[in-house]
Amino acid sequence: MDVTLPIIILALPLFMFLFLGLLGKYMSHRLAGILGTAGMGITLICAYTVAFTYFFSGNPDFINAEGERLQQIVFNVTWLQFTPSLVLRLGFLIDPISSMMLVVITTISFMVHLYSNGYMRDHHGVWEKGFQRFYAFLSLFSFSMLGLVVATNIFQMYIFWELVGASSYLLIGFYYTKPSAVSASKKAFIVTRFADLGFLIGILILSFYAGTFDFTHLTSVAVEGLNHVYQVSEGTAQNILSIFANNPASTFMGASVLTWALVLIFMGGMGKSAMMPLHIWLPDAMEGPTPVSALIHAATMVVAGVYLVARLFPLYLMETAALDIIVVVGALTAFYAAMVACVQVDIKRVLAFSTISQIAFMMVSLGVARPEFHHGLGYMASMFHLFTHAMFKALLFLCAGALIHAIGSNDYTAMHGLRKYMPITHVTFLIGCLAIAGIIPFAGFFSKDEILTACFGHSIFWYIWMSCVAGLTAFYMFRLYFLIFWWKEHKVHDPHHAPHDQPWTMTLPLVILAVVSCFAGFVPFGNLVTWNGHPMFESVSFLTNLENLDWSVAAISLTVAVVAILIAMKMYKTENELPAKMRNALPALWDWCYHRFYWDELYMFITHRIIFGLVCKPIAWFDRHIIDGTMDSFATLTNKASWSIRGLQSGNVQTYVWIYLIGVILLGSITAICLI
Amino acid sequence: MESVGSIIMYVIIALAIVIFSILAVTTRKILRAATYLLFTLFATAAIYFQLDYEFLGAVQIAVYAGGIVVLFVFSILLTSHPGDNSEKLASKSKKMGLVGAAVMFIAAAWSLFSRCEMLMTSRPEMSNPDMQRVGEALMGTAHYQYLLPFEAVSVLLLACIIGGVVIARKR
Amino acid sequence: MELTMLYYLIPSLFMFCCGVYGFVTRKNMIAILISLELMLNAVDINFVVFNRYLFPGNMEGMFFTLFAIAIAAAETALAIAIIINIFRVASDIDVREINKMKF
Amino acid sequence: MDYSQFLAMKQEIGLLIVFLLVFLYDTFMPKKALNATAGFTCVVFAIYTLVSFCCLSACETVSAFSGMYTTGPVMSTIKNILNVGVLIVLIQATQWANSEFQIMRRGEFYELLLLTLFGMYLMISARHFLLFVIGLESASLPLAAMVAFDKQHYESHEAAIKYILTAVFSSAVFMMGLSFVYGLTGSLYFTDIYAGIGAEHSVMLIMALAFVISGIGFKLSLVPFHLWTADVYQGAPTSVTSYLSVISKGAAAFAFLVILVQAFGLAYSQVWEWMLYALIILTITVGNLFAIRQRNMKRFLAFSSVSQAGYIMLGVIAFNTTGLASMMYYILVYIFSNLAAFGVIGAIENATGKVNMDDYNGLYKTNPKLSFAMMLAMFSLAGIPPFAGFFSKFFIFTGAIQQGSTAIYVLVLIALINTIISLYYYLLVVKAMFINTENECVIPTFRSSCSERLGLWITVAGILLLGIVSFFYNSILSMTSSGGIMIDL
Amino acid sequence: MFDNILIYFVVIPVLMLAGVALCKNVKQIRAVAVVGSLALTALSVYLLLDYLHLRHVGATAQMLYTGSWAWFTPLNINLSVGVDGISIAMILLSSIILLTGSFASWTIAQPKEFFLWLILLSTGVFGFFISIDLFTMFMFYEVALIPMYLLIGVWGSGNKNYSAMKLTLMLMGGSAFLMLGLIGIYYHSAPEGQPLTWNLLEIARNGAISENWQLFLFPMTFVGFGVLGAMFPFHTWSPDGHASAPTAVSMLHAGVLMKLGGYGCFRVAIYLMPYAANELAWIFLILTGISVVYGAFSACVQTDLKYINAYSSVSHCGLVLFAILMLNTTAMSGAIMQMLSHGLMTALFFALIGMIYGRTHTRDIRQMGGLMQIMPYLAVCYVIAGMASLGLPGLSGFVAEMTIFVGSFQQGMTDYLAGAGSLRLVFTIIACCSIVITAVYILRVVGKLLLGPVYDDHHRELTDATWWERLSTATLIICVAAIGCFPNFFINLIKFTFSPEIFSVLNFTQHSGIASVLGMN
Repeated sequence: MDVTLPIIILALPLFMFLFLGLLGKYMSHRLAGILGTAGMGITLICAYTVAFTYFFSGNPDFINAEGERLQQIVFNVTWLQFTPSLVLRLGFLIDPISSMMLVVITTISFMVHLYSNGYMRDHHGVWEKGFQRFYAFLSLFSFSMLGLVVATNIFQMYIFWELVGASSYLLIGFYYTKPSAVSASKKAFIVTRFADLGFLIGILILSFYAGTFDFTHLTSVAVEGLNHVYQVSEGTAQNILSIFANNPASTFMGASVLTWALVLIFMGGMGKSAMMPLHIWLPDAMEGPTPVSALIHAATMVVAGVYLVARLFPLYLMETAALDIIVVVGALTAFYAAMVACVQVDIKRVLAFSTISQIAFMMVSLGVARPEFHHGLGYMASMFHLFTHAMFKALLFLCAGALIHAIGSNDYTAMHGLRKYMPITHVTFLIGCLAIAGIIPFAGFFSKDEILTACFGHSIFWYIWMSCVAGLTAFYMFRLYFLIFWWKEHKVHDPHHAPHDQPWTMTLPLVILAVVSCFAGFVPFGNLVTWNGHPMFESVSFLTNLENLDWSVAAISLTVAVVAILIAMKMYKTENELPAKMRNALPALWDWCYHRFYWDELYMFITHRIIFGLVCKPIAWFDRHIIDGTMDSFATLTNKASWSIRGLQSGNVQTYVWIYLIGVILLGSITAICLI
Repeated sequence: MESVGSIIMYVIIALAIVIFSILAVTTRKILRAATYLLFTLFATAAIYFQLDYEFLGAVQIAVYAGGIVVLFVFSILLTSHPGDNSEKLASKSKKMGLVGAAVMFIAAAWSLFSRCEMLMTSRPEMSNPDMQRVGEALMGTAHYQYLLPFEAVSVLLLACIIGGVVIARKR
Repeated sequence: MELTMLYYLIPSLFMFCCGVYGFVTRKNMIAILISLELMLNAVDINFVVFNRYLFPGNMEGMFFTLFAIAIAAAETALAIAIIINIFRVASDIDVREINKMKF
Repeated sequence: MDYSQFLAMKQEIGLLIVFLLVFLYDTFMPKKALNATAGFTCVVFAIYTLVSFCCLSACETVSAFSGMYTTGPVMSTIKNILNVGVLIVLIQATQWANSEFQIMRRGEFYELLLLTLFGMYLMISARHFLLFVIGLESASLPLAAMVAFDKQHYESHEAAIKYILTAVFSSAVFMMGLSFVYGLTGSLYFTDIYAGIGAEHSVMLIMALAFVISGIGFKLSLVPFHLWTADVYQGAPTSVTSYLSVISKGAAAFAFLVILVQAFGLAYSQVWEWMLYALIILTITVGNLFAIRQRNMKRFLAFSSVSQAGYIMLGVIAFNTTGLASMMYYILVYIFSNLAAFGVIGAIENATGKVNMDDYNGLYKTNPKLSFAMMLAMFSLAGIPPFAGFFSKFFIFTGAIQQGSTAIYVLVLIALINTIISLYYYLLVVKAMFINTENECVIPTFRSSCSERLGLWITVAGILLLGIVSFFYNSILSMTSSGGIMIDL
Repeated sequence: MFDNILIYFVVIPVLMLAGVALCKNVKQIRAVAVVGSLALTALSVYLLLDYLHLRHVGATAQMLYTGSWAWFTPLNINLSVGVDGISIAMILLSSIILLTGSFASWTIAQPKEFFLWLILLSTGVFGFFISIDLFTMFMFYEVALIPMYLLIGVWGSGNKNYSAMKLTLMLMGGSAFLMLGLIGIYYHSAPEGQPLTWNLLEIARNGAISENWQLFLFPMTFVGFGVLGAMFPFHTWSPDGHASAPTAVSMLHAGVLMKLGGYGCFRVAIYLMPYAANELAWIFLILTGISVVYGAFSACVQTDLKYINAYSSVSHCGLVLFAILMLNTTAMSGAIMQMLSHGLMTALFFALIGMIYGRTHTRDIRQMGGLMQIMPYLAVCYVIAGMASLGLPGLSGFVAEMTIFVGSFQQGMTDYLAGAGSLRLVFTIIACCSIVITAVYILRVVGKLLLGPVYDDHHRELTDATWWERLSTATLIICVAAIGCFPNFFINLIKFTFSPEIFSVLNFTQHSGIASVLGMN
């Protein structure tokens, strides 16, 4: 493939970042917005071209005779050479998942760029302070995220991983005069940094044993029964296997080194993807502007963890213990987040927890994926859900942004009954809710159904568990929907400033995304994205997904979703006492859910009391008083010694000669005693 | 074997040295101290005589007893206040002095006795160094002859004279 | 009884120690000078005795003593001059008062 | 009786001629011409220094008076080094000597100074203990008179009496030691002693050695024989102090080495080595410990010079040609550094009468050049590159370590750690001048006299050049090593 | 002598000294300082390019531009110069920091004296980096140390007397050990019967230092240099010293002088005494490993900006020594990168802190806030510096730290698998933790100082950076980013030296990942 387009995809956002960041303040707001959006638009076109070329051109570089999709490294530049074999390269890898991610990222990013033109100014059309900076940061983020997904090696991924973390930091803290935003950004950065530590160590272990960072080397593993895996020689694959399998020191604390490496790498993913217990930053990250939440904290960056696991999936397959851990973490997180989402007041927080829960779905799906079952259905489902979720969650966030923009508050208590005032938002939000709830034929239905199928194929227990979570999802989303748009009539204080729908720049993305959410479920993912590139279906048509549904699972999940929606409707459609009753019936549960199971408090305790109070401060004290004190005490002691021997110099000449005499005799006699 | 006379002579000299030394450093009256010093110096001269160094004994009496002690007496007279001619010794400095002296004595005795056989040598025969020999040694440049020190000491004395003049001159 | 070298060395040593004692204990500076004379004198005796007993062939010890007497005389003269000067300035020759400069 | 042997003593004779010239000038010139005594002396001595350097220096080892006196390239060099130091002292002393109170004694000051220098020459060249003692005494007794020069100051008298009493005591002990040595070997010629002691290891010889070391240690002010130093330095006139601190110390250090090498020699080195270890450690440490408290500049430099003596002794203990060369070089550099410091102190004292470190606060503001010179002196003394002191210190350590035993490493380490303490107090002076500003009566700006400035320029030039220009050290080292073994000194 | 380009790195500063001494007013002084340091920068860039060219055309000598001029011939002391990629990197760093430091002290009081001392200091620095003769090296090392005393004492702030004295004495204490070590090396520099030498390369070639002596001399030299490299527990001069020093001095000191320590450690201690380096590495690994986390933890609770940065320097410089002690090519290259990176970024930090302090007159982060609104330029620079410090890719900190971590981990695992204990491995992981702690304290400062509401309304009237301040910081940022974006350029510059043929210590622990044994690439 020609390198031009890939280079543009990476370079343009970076250029826009530098351009807008350095020169932004010398240009008008509108110009900056237009430039930013246009830049992203070009990137979008390039990315689409690349992705479509990859998927549909039929080029033998990308797809072989048997219809298997191949990995292709477009370019790979040596950036930093650690050792002759460990080389950090910056490159561009296209394969099914990176192409898919290119599409997702550029789409959402473009939508958000467009949307922000309207969002980032108030009702009087006054631009937000730092508007240019905002666009610069968005471009930086897009650059980093694109770089992440096209990474050819794990270290490149780590580089961009850090960069997306930093741009997330900048964007969350966009309203930097607000202390809450500052602390939220800080929290996000530090928590993910902590997770990255695990990632880094994981990389170090992996690269030490494998002797390479390159994904193509790391993941080209032949698993029994499957012959065509990214066209890598079997010998090489055997090599890796034998390294990990036969190494004498390969176990550590009961787990194999590979398991440790993979779990540590997954830890990085947990941080970015807000898996419990490293999820605490994500709800707070909602302090950022809403388009940012839509882009970073719903659609793209937070799925980086999923992407990472998917990227290394063949490795994970070799060590299913790590996959089991992923399942457990994911399932717990999914359930936890869904519970919490049921009682939150802030609509962005509900969406944030919903995001956590949905990402956990993807994780679980990856965790349960096994080649034995439907050719690794879970992997495909996870990617599929990633795709659809990005669309409808971005939609939901953008809707929420529209609402917040209109109302000026994040709480649904200030909204209620907005359906008449903001009809477009209403409809698009409803589509989003239906999609996430998994109602046929919206996008979420298909992807979630496949996930549940994959779970079912793996273990009944997790299937039931995840179905419950799916029900909860439908419930809390419709709770939100009803509380925003129904519940009671909206009180309008000032007719001139009644809430209304938004300018076209904001509406257009909503509509586009709503349409995508309606139809994204029909994309035949099974033939595009599978873990080994092998197509799942013989032939492809618009209804492939529908045809290949496992209807028993689908029926159950549909029923669960519908029931949950009905309960939500019952409770929240009109103002009533039921919610209060529920709350009073289970006060402890409600309280714990409302306070997010006190995770933040626990973290505060650990960081402030333990780390700061019991580590940092004592160390600082130790340094000042013990270490420095010792150094100072040399000086003090010298001084003291100086004072204590001053009596020698008494000024009396008789003392002088006496000391002289004793000195000389001691000198002589000690020498004499020693030597004779 | 010594003659009895020389032994008696020795005993007297030794006793004089010991007693007058002690008295010289312990007497409270400074003028008496000078006197005792004179006696000690005489006793020393006597030792020189006994050991057959007549020239040296003569010099000892002439320079020390005749010169230095007189100098002392004059200076004592110059520097003493009337009626203030006795001094008391602080017990602390006495102790220090005793310790110092004792340590010195022990150390010196220890070192001397480390060469016991040397101490026990008896006096060999020696021809008296007559003036001829002394003079030649003083004016000679050969081995064991001391022209150079003789000249050097004259320079030293000149320096001390100049120094004395400087100090003594008023203002 | 034979008058071995020891018999002469002991009084000299004793004289030396008396000198040390006097130096350390006496207050009057002239008394201190007297003590110093004792010490120098003791050294002279040592030289002479060693010369006489051990090395009668040369006159090293004797000449050393000879010159030492000269040096002692010079030194005494100088010291006395200084003491008299101090007496002029401070009208006191107590060595313990001469300790303006210390520590 | 070959009296032509006196001609071997070229430098001594030259010095005596200078002395006689000054003496005659001072005695017989009319009163008006006496104002030029100082200048006359400086010029005559400068000429002598030059002549001595060019013509009088011995090119090869010459022995006279059947081995009682020896001179050679090394000895001539150290004498020349001392000459240079004395010349600087003379130049620096001019202002003081011409001051109202000293006019009466001006000539005598120079005469005494030259005679003590003569004594030091003898110390350096003596190979017989009698001559050595005479040299030692003529280097110290007239100094007592010089110390007492400031008649209007009580301190001067106090210093003088303390000096002479301890000096005589010390020489009594020294001679006691000599008597023991004589008793053991039967001779006072160094070579005879060297031959005589053989493998002698009796307590008597050790004690004698201790007494001898103490006698020279007194001149060098090694701890614990140093106690007179501070009082005398403080009380004496500044010019005399500077003379005491550098010239007499340099001569004594060299004489010390000569005695140890020639008289007690290799066979006995293990004994005196251990004594010197103890003395050096004590000297450096105690000197430093005392120095950090001092406020009086002269007293401060006294203790500093005590500890410097310890470093000089490292060159002695090295007991090799590198050590010898390093020691001589150290003395040379030390002369320049210390005289620079004393030059500044003297200039300030002459102008304002202030000698306390606190008075120096803010000196940089008023007298930048003086404080700059002082800072260079302090840095050089502390051994900071690129000033000469660094090189001398480095080389003396290098020389010491060449000896190679483990003990010497420990010793050098202790010495090095002590340099930190010394750096501390040298920096205190720098701090007073450059950093401290809280001073009610700052020393006003003044212009120091020509002679003082000349002296300072010379010393500053020395501090800057002696190190960087490798000629000095190289020539000293090549000269010492060309002689081959140490015993040939 | 003057046909060797390297000598001009000493000649130019000496000329600058003379120039400043002759200057009449502040403008001339500034002109001399800027022109001089620009000349130095240009010269070092030229040297860099020429060096690369020479290597490209096949120069294989370990040091290029070598020259040697006899100085103290009897002791074999020569003024020997020569550089390899590492020295060039350091020279470049020094000249850049001198340049930016001159800008940062544009309006200093008593400029003449200040620049005199500053230039004297940099003379020492340049001299140190170009020397390959132990004596000359040591001399320049001390030349660089002593001006600090006056620079801090006269132009410093706060408890400056104490700090200046402490800094000087502690560093000189280090050099006391160093001097002993160097002299000891000299006396074992050649086999019996051959002339002794001070020349680094010859000593290494002779390899005559016996194992026992190495065990004695290595700690001496390593500790000696380590004190300047702020090795725990000899780092305590650093917080006080940096806190009291004026801006440019902090910059030069943290940016360049502390590098002298690290540079010396590997150029002298490890290079000349491979056996002892291998034997005793564990002691110093523990100490430096402690430095890394300890400094970072301490920085977390400081309230004075300079203290934070000083402790952060302790941590980062600890990482330098830590990596050097890994004794493998990758980690050692990482250490050099870290020196470069830390030098630039900490200079940037100190420059910014000085500028902020010059405006607000406080360095207590509790008394400032929201500076982003008041002085956005400085604030943005501060954020960038912070990002570099916490290892953001694209800035210098990341590449340095990652190289170190990769190298250390390789070495640690190799040790572990070879049954040589897990010390390196454990401490590598501990050191990795510092990246999190660094993030904590950097973001804490950024959050408190720059973001949030304005704390003190008086600060609202303050101005943003002046042109010279912008110039100074922008230069540094560009350099930081340059290293961060094109690390391989610098790695290639450095790597030549770290080959087993040159660095014999690498032979002791020659290793590579097991994968490469198996033929993987």
